[in-house]
Amino acid sequence: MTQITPEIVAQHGLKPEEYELVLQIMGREPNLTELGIFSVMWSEHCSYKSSKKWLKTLPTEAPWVICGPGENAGVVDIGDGQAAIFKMESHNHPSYIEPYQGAATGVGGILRDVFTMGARPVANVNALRFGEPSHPKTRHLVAGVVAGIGGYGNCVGVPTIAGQTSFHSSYNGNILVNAMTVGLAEKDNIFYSAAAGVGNAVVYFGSKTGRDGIHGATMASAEFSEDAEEKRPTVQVGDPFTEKLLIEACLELMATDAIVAIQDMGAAGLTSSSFEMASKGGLGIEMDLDKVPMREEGMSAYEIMLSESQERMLMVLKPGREEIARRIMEKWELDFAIVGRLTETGRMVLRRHGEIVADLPIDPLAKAAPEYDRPWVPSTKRPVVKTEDVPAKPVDEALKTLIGCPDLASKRWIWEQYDHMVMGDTTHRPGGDAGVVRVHGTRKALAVTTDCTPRYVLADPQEGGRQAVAEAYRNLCAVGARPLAVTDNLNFGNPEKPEIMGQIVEAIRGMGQACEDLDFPVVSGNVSLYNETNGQPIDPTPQIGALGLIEDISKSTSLPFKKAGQVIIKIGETKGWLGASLYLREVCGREEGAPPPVALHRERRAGEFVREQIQAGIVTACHDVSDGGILVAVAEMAMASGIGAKLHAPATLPAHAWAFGEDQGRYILTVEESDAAALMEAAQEYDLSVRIIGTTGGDSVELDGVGVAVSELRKINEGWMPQYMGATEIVA
Amino acid sequence: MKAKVHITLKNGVLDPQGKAVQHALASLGFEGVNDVRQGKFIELDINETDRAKAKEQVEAMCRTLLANTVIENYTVELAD
Amino acid sequence: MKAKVHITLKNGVLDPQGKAVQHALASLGFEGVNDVRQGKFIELDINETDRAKAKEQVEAMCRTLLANTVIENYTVELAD
Amino acid sequence: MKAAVIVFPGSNCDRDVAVALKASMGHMPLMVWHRDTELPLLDLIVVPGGFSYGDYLRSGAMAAHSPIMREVKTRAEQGVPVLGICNGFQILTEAGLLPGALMRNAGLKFICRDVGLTVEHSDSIFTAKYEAGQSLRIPVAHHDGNYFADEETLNRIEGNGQVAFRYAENINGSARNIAGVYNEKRNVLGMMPHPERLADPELGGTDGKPMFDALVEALS
Ligand SMILES: Nc1ncnc2c1ncn2[C@@H]1O[C@H](COP(=O)(O)OP(=O)(O)O)[C@@H](O)[C@H]1O
Ligand SMILES: [Mg+2]
Repeated sequence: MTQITPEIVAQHGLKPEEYELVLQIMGREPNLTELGIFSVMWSEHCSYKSSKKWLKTLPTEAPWVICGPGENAGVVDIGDGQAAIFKMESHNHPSYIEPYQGAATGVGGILRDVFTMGARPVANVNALRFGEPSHPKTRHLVAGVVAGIGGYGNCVGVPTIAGQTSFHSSYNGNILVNAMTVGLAEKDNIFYSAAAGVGNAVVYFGSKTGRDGIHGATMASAEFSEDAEEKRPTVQVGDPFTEKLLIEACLELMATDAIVAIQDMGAAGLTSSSFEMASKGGLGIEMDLDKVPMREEGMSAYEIMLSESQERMLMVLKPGREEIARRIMEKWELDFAIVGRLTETGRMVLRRHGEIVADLPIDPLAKAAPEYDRPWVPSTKRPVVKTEDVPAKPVDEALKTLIGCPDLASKRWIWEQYDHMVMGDTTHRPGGDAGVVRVHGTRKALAVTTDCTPRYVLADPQEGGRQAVAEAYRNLCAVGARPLAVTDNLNFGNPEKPEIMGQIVEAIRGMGQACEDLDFPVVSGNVSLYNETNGQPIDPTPQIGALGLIEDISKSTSLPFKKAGQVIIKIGETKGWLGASLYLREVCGREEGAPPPVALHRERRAGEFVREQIQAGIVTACHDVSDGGILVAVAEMAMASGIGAKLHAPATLPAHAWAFGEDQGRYILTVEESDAAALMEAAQEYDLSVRIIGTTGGDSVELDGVGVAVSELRKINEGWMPQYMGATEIVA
Repeated sequence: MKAKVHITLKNGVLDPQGKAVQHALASLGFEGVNDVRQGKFIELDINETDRAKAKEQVEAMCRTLLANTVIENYTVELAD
Repeated sequence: MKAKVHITLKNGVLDPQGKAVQHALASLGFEGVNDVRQGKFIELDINETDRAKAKEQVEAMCRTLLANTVIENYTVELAD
Repeated sequence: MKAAVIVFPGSNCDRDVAVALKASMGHMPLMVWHRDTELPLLDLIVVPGGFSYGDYLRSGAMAAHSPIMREVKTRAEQGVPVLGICNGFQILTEAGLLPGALMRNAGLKFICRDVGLTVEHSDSIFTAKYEAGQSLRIPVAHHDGNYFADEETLNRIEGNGQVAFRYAENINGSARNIAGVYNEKRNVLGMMPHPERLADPELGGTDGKPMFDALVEALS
């Protein structure tokens, strides 16, 4: 047996104090398999040890929340006995190492989290952060990640309907790939992971287990042969075809009453799935690892327990239901094996080749995972940039620069590689504020968006946290959806650095305030820390994924102008905030200043008002104002429709501040001229600043006579990404 | 000069395609197929006439583009 | 027994992958690449121990499934 | 009218086409599992889009050998209309029911978007409600839609009027812009674009609907 040395402990990412705790819990020295299990269960990824304390502060409840954080995904009520189930997950590090497979398996993992709970996945969304375009690795990473997301999602047959993509040098050595899935289920047929029923069968199904993704740090251990490198690929390969079969098989089995509990095998595979199920049910499990379907010969208990092979599930069946389950899995040509039984011991007992190879107490391991209150320092507030200190560049030139900059350039190159129409319910394709899919067979629809503005979060984590939630809220309102709940993916650097921990604490605080005030609870999420290379952290990126409900799809609206001669109305106050704006960064080359403040109560009123007007049926087009300000928002509406606009700015502000300022809480709407007065009047009741800023029509977007042709804008906006990506990338 | 490149998945890397082909062969009635692995076979025609240099060049192509060395191995053969 | 199957595009069938690879190699600075053709390389492990029968069997697999003879040629080699 | 949609492991547009058929037909078609070996009496067989067997090896190759395909071939030979959409088109070529092959898109990327199509002629039960030369807007969503056949075959199918649709703009490298082809008797149609995806005004258009309406009218 391998002697557990301090080096081996360290290779397993356990601190000496943590190992002390291991010894206390075990009452003896663990063997290597047991140590491996502790190591993955107590990893940051599985235990949330640095963030738990702060995550607990997020609001998670609302009358429509059926299940908040803690299960595989969050569940909200969407009426008529139906529920929407959704979550977001990161696959940052694997995507940097191997972009295609890393991104693909990220999509696979989040899909499983959702269908595990009994939902048919109906929409995928992705948020991507790459390094600067000029960085030598960026193009390759973009090509691989996009092909991987498409390769997996397209094959599985779930439409990818929205996303966010941006580029910044802080991600040069550490890209972010966050994937979100939304599913639909019957409210009274939702599946949870708590095991129950001593003696019930513990069943493994899906793909076979190989040596995929076994923790890199463990490679040096003496037990492994010298060809360890060759034997242990740390990159997992996705098999979307098997995933598709797994979805159909699970849903078919879930329509019977065979399942007690079910859990996908995500990070830390068989270990975390079995421990979580047992721990939630207060039970023990005895497993015979010889029964686990294996792809390779001679796998050790350690390898079987730590493998991260994809497309695998674990469930507990009711007594006597094994044959029904086996038949369904055989129909879908999936592996199926009874690998163990539930016990009342509260212990995990593992056998391999007839011998006990691990015997661990479940609760202490799962529930007594270390939880840290890491030291943190408040972030330094950046000074407010005064409008008069920001140079006024010609508005038309600035508009062209902005609309063609990597962050605002059209991402058509990306989303045309994603099947965004499969399943036949996509009413709002990518390119708008939120993607929308109908709830199959009903008049209802789900709106989905993902948002975060890392430059705001860097400048002021709390304000940035608030803004990310507020922008997601706005994007849902802009299509006429009632915002229901959010999921999040907190991507930060090393939490052991007090300034990074400060970003985490403050961003969560800001998110929490926004969720509270907007009645927009957090129902699921994921934390990804240590996103650093050579000590350089990424910009803090608390990515928000959000879901909204449209009661009747005929009462929604979209971003493109619908016809010439309509009135363009701006909702929300414009002060011309240029600090931390894209104008300042892209046009003036300055990344500085405090971000625009978010007034949450006004944000909520504006959202409610916009939704009410869309319901009333008078809004012909709607778009929120975000990156790049009013003129960019109007230009996007023009480009999407081919219809121009004539705008007038008030004399009280410099044109560039009015056009490109990023004040929050704003929307652009269009209505028929005859409806404008009624709308303006209705706005009074909401105590909102509302202004007519122009009319639609013509071939160009003009501000007080200075304009750019829509065709030219389109060329610039659509041109950047295809040109940047060129034809030089081959992705098999 | 002609070069032949074989690109195969590293040992232990899951090969969903090979697995599916193996399955399909079985259901077509081909029995006794224990394993199937699918790789790529690339033929190049290059100007370089010096064998050592040609080999070096094609290997560089494999490293930078043709193979994904995180999960794949490659071999280069030159035609006589 | 191990069998190696090479599946290549027939002469006259345009090879989009090969062409794209050629293009990409050029833009990566590899000069003098006149042609690239991409095919498949499939390795099978079969029970059959009789060489003649094994060859016959794998060729049948090629005809029915592994190759699309509208566009592809195949060759079968048995390992010694 | 009795229609069936064949479901393979990995099919994912089976429900979509069933919904479009129902909208024209008034009832759901029969969904037939690939392992079935027999079909009831039918007026129409649809081989839907998706990624049968993951599109591994070659798109459609493994599905073409599914047990049910033998029966589909027999019916096609008897004159039963068969419509293959996207992966269905790939399966029908692999099964030898249609000429040619579908190779990787020339740009090597998956393409999902609306494309312009021209109807070659209205002289088939699939296109009776279109005009010859009519322009349609229909979505594509494929990685392997690059139609190939040798010159001789191309000339032959052109001569026989077997080309059903052409792309207005060559999006994927297809020979002679071909987007859809018939068999010689024109009772089998394979096409890469997805008519079922634009057969409902709420999805942004209805250019695909006349195909289903035409089939229902002819076959009821
Ligand atoms: N990776 C992606 N996948 C799918 N759609 C994307 C992706 N990146 C951007 N998009 C789409 O491009 C549009 C513009 O994105 P963004 O500027 O983030 O919108 P917004 O400002 O409304 O949040 C949106 O419709 C978005 O869904
Ligand atoms: Mg928006």
